[in-house]
Amino acid sequence: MRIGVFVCHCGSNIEGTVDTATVAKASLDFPEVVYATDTMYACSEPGQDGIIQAIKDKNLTGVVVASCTPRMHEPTFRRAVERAGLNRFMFEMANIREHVSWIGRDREANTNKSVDLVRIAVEKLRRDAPLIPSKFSVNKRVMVIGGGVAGIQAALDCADGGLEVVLVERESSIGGKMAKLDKTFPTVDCSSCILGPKMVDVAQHPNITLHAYSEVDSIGGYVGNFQVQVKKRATYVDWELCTGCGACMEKCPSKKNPDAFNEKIGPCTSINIPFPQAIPKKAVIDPTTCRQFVKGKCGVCAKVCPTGAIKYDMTDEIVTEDVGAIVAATGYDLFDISKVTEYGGGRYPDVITGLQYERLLSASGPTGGHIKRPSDGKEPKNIVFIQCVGSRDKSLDRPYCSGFCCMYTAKQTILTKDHIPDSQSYVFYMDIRSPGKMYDEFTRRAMEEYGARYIRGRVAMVYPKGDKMIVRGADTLAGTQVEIEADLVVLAAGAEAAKGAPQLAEKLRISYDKYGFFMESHPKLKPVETNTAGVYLAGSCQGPKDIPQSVGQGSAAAAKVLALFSKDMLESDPQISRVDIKRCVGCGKCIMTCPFKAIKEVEFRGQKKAEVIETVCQGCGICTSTCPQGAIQLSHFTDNQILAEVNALCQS
Amino acid sequence: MSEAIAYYPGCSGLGTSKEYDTSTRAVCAALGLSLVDIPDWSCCGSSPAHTKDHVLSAALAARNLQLVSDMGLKAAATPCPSCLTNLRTANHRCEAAPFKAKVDKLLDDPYAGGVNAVSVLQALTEMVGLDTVKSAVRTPLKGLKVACYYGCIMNRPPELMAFDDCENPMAMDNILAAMGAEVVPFPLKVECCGASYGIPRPDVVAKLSGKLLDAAVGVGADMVAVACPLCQMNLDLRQGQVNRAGGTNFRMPVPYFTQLMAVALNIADEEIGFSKLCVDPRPVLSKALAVAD
Amino acid sequence: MSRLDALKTRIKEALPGLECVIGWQKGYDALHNTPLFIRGEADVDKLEWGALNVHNPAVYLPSFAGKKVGVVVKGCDSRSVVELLQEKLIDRDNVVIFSAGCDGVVDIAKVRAKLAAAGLSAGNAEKVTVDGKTVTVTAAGKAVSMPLAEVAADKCLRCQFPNAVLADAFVGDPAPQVQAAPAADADLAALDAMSVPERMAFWRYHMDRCIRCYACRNACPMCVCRDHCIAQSREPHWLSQEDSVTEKLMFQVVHAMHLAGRCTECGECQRACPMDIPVLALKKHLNRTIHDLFNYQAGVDVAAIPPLLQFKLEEDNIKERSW
Amino acid sequence: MPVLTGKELRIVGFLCNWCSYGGADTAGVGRFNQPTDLRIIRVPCSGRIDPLFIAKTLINGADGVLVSGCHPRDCHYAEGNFYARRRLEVLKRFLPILGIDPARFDYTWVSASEGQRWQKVVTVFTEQIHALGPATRHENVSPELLAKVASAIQGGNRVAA
Repeated sequence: MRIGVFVCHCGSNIEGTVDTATVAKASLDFPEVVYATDTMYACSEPGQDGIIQAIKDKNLTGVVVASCTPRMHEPTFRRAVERAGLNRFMFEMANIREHVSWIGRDREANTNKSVDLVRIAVEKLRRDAPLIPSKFSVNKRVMVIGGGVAGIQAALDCADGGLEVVLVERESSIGGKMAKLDKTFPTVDCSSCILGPKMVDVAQHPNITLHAYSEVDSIGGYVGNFQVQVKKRATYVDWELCTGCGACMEKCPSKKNPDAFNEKIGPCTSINIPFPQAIPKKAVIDPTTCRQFVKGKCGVCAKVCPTGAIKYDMTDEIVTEDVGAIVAATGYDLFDISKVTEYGGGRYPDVITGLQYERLLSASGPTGGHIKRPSDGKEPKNIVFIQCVGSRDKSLDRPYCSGFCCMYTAKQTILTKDHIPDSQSYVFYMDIRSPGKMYDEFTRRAMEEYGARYIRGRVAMVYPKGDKMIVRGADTLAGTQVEIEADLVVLAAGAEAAKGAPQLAEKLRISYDKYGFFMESHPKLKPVETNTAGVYLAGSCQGPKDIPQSVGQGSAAAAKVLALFSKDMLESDPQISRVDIKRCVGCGKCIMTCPFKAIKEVEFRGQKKAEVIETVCQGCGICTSTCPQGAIQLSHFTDNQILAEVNALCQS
Repeated sequence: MSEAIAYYPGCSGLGTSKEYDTSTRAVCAALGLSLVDIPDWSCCGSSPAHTKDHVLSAALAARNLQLVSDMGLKAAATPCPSCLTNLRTANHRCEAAPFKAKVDKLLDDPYAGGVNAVSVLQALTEMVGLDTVKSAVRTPLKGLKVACYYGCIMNRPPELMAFDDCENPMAMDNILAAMGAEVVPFPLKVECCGASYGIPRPDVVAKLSGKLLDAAVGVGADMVAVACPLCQMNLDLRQGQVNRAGGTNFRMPVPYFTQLMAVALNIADEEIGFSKLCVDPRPVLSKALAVAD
Repeated sequence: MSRLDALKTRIKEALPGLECVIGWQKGYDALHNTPLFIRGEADVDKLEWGALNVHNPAVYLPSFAGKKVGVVVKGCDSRSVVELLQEKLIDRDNVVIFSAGCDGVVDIAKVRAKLAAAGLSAGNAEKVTVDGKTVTVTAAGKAVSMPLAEVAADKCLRCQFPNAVLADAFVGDPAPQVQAAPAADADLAALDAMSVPERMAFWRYHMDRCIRCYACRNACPMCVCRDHCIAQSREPHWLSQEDSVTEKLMFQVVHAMHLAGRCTECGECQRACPMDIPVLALKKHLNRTIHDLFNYQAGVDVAAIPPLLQFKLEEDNIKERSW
Repeated sequence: MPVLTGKELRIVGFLCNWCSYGGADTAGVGRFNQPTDLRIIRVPCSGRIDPLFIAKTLINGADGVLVSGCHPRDCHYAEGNFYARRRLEVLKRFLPILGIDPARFDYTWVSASEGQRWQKVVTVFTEQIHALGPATRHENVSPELLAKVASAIQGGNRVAA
């Protein structure tokens, strides 16, 4: 092998604390290295050209680039060596930036360490073999999980792009959190007026199949060929027959159930259509409150239903959907305000969340769009908004900013003034976070035109006195304690990961952070991709986002899916396990431990042998470390390669 | 049931809050919780020690904890939240070896560690339990509206006290409800009464305690049950000062929660010690119980 | 009828349907029995049963894979059979297991030492009789009696399974359960008592003496890789052929780790070692660890999944380090 | 190039590509200073790490080995770290019988987002190895200790009774 080593300065990022020329010079002593040089920016066009030129001039058969992390530019350099005529796997990287130059200032130690890392890379490269990817066909259907605004946008864009889309929604209607909002910032236009048409488009689009009231049960397969089991929960209403007329809701005798769509500040019937614009507009029976289920007799809805759609004996149903890509758009949930006991959320009826307040403002809400406080139905005059309840609070293990609360609170103070002209809003805030087009101007309007009084400081305690709520807090700008007698207290509850998000992430085999938000592939450059091929993210499942950001991500994820499906065949990653059939004794230990069922038992001249199913193998290498005789080897990470790396480091 | 726990009455338990001490002993005896006196116990250091010197304060507390250890017991109960704070703080600080070394230097008998300090309220909740409490009731406190006031340090700081919710504690509410009382939701149950400002700034105490009494009247309480000798003194003994300062006319009885328990358990009057309180709860109590009958 | 005669009867009955039955026969001298491969009825009478049957015949089973064979086993050997069945390296339908109660086998090294103490050479052994609890060896015309307990293999002193855990034909009365003798785990206890650097010196000392003959591996019934052992392969190339302590120790580590959760402590590796290197201690240590961590013992349940080929989401006994 | 004598020890890390290697990258991007001793070998999954790699590394004279993978339940390959946890724990308990201080080997879980945790792990582990000092190889056991142990081994060269 003729190996060339290229040591990148990365401007001063590496050169600042690593003597790259010395590293290059030292590399020349390693076996089979015939050429070594340092280079300013290996990843730049001239940098890549230099590598290609050297491959041609020096007849190199393998290349080591010492630069940044392979998680960043390995694909870049693999393409470069391929352009020069080498197999793309005849290439290794030494990470001397993230793992060396950026974590220490000692130039001598860094240079020495860099030489070691190049040595490891050279030893691994010497045992690299050309790998040829095989091709497999793609099922050009996409599943979108979650029918909030991000999922709706992703579904519509994919469907408009000609793809078959399967949209899975946990609730009985799509719309997500946005459907619950009255108005949106900073334009104060009506939420359902702008979301409604999109929801209708979903219902009417010939390319979209909607599974509402459904959840993802399990996911098998891999990019291009996923098999997803979707559990369609029993609605006890045959949706083929239900026309959404609502006769059942009028007659249902069980009327006092907390209405989840109205954030439990209003009642609903046991058989229910959550809101007038619901898509699909179909009824669902809640068996935990329905008298037919609880007491065993009632049957009113079955009697009044004009189409005979009521089916009390319905059961959950599993349907299998074969898709080639998945977009996760499962959104967020709200922090449980009852955990902040000093504010009394959950104990005092007039302490509510911002989303509950949104339902009070909404014409389709429980009060018909008149602001009435929950305790006694009176119109509140003094309303206190408390920011960052379950956000930016280490003591509650919620150190992150929920992002959109500052803006919706400003909107709510404006709407409050519109609804009740003689009202006064107070906002206790920590900082006002309003980066976005027309956002800061909007908060100024709330203060200057609508007279909301912003008080910079935290609230210590909320307690009832008579029919008022006393809000005691600090005004840190005035340096005083303040007490406000409020009629209603609205808490800007922080956003947290949707319930069940970690479990879904495990099914999708994607990472999630300690709060349950899904991890993107790269925080800046791959914001809607995940580390699992064929799985994309959109909206707040990745972290709190407002509507325009969520919509943007929905479209971005759709673009990624369309790009993936622009090819009829995908290349499989050839870094998979291969069986040396001579060495295999057919014990099947690899078959037992493979998480993907990617190894099967075959007969070879009357003997049992293991065989890897190429398209199913994901390249984890568990089999390789399980096989005692080393008969199954993960290409590009073979025992010999790792042993060579170990030996490179340990031979004194 | 015969669980045993060391008992640390604290200095006030021998003086100003004698009735808290006697009612606590009687109630625990009636409920089968054996309180074992700590021989030769000494002052926990109270507020003066820890405002002056953390090592000294910890040493005073640790001496008592070591005495408990010598008794072969693993836990001590105290009725006084202030003593409790000192005992628990000493334990916490002594987890750091260098600090403990300084403490041990002041002690004849170094603290071996491992003695937990709990409030009587916690001991009753966890060692006796609500079911036992409920089944022991002889005279249910039916019809009596009680506001439970915990004071500001009973559950704070929460990491140190590690019992009940620090903003909305319920232990006393649960016990008195088990005794048959109608426990009214009292929003200021952990607000400050003014504490030891009674001497240097009686105006502060008058204002803060006044607010508490006002809130108790506001929620319709017949009386305010307390668990702290100092709170009791501010709300009861200084009720006259409060009224004078605020132009109010409160006549709010402020018994210890153990005294109300003792009533429900039919314990003798001299052990209940209502006569030691300034606002006598007995008229309100008998009226409420009579109405309920 | 003696156990031996009963075994012979059962083997004769079954032999027509079998390629071969593996057992023991008299060896090259009175002290050694050797493996016997019964292919015809005439061979049956060569079969031996008793304290000199030290070999584990299970080691030969995988090489008969695909053919129907019989095997005569002691209790301890039967665990190896179970393990091979569990790993699907042999087929239950293709193996007939003959067994009888075992009262223990001798450790030839201990016998040799006893003879040496009496001024005799083991090479001159003419006759060996085992009578209940006593072994009598006649060498150079002189009979030396020794209690079986003093010359029994270490594994017999802690034997949990004097009767086969799995057998198709178990003859005679079961052997009584053994009370574990304190000396049984002396090897582990001695290593436990050493400091970590002393253990390094210990293995340094022994590995220096290792002649790298691989007898330990070849005798091991669970070393199923056979010709493909990574000790000698180039692809993968785990060990060089350099005659160094490091490489030799690494081989022992490979052997032990490959046996983790599979070793039944039959002791063949150590018995086969011509240099008397206590290689079994490594496996015993691992078995203890496996038992502590996963409450698992190899070779008692054909249906069990070996602990390293499975996992629990929350491990009961693994307490990870917090940083 | 040899270890920088007196300054560094030889510490080898085996990191899974998806979580811990990413976590080490995150630490780099965040410029979280770390000791320079550690050399990282990248593998796809902690389940790829045959414990024998670690044994080989230590027997061949490394002063420390650190393994890090995805947190349990977060494995990119769903189950690799669960297998790894069992195998690595068995190895950790096996090392002392070979004469290798088990403190020279540790395994942990660091996610791609946990740059600070990675910094802490590297710092603490490196300090731990420095506290132990350079490792002795079996070849280099002192003659005195070798003689002492050899003389204690009696009776047919078996383990001392």
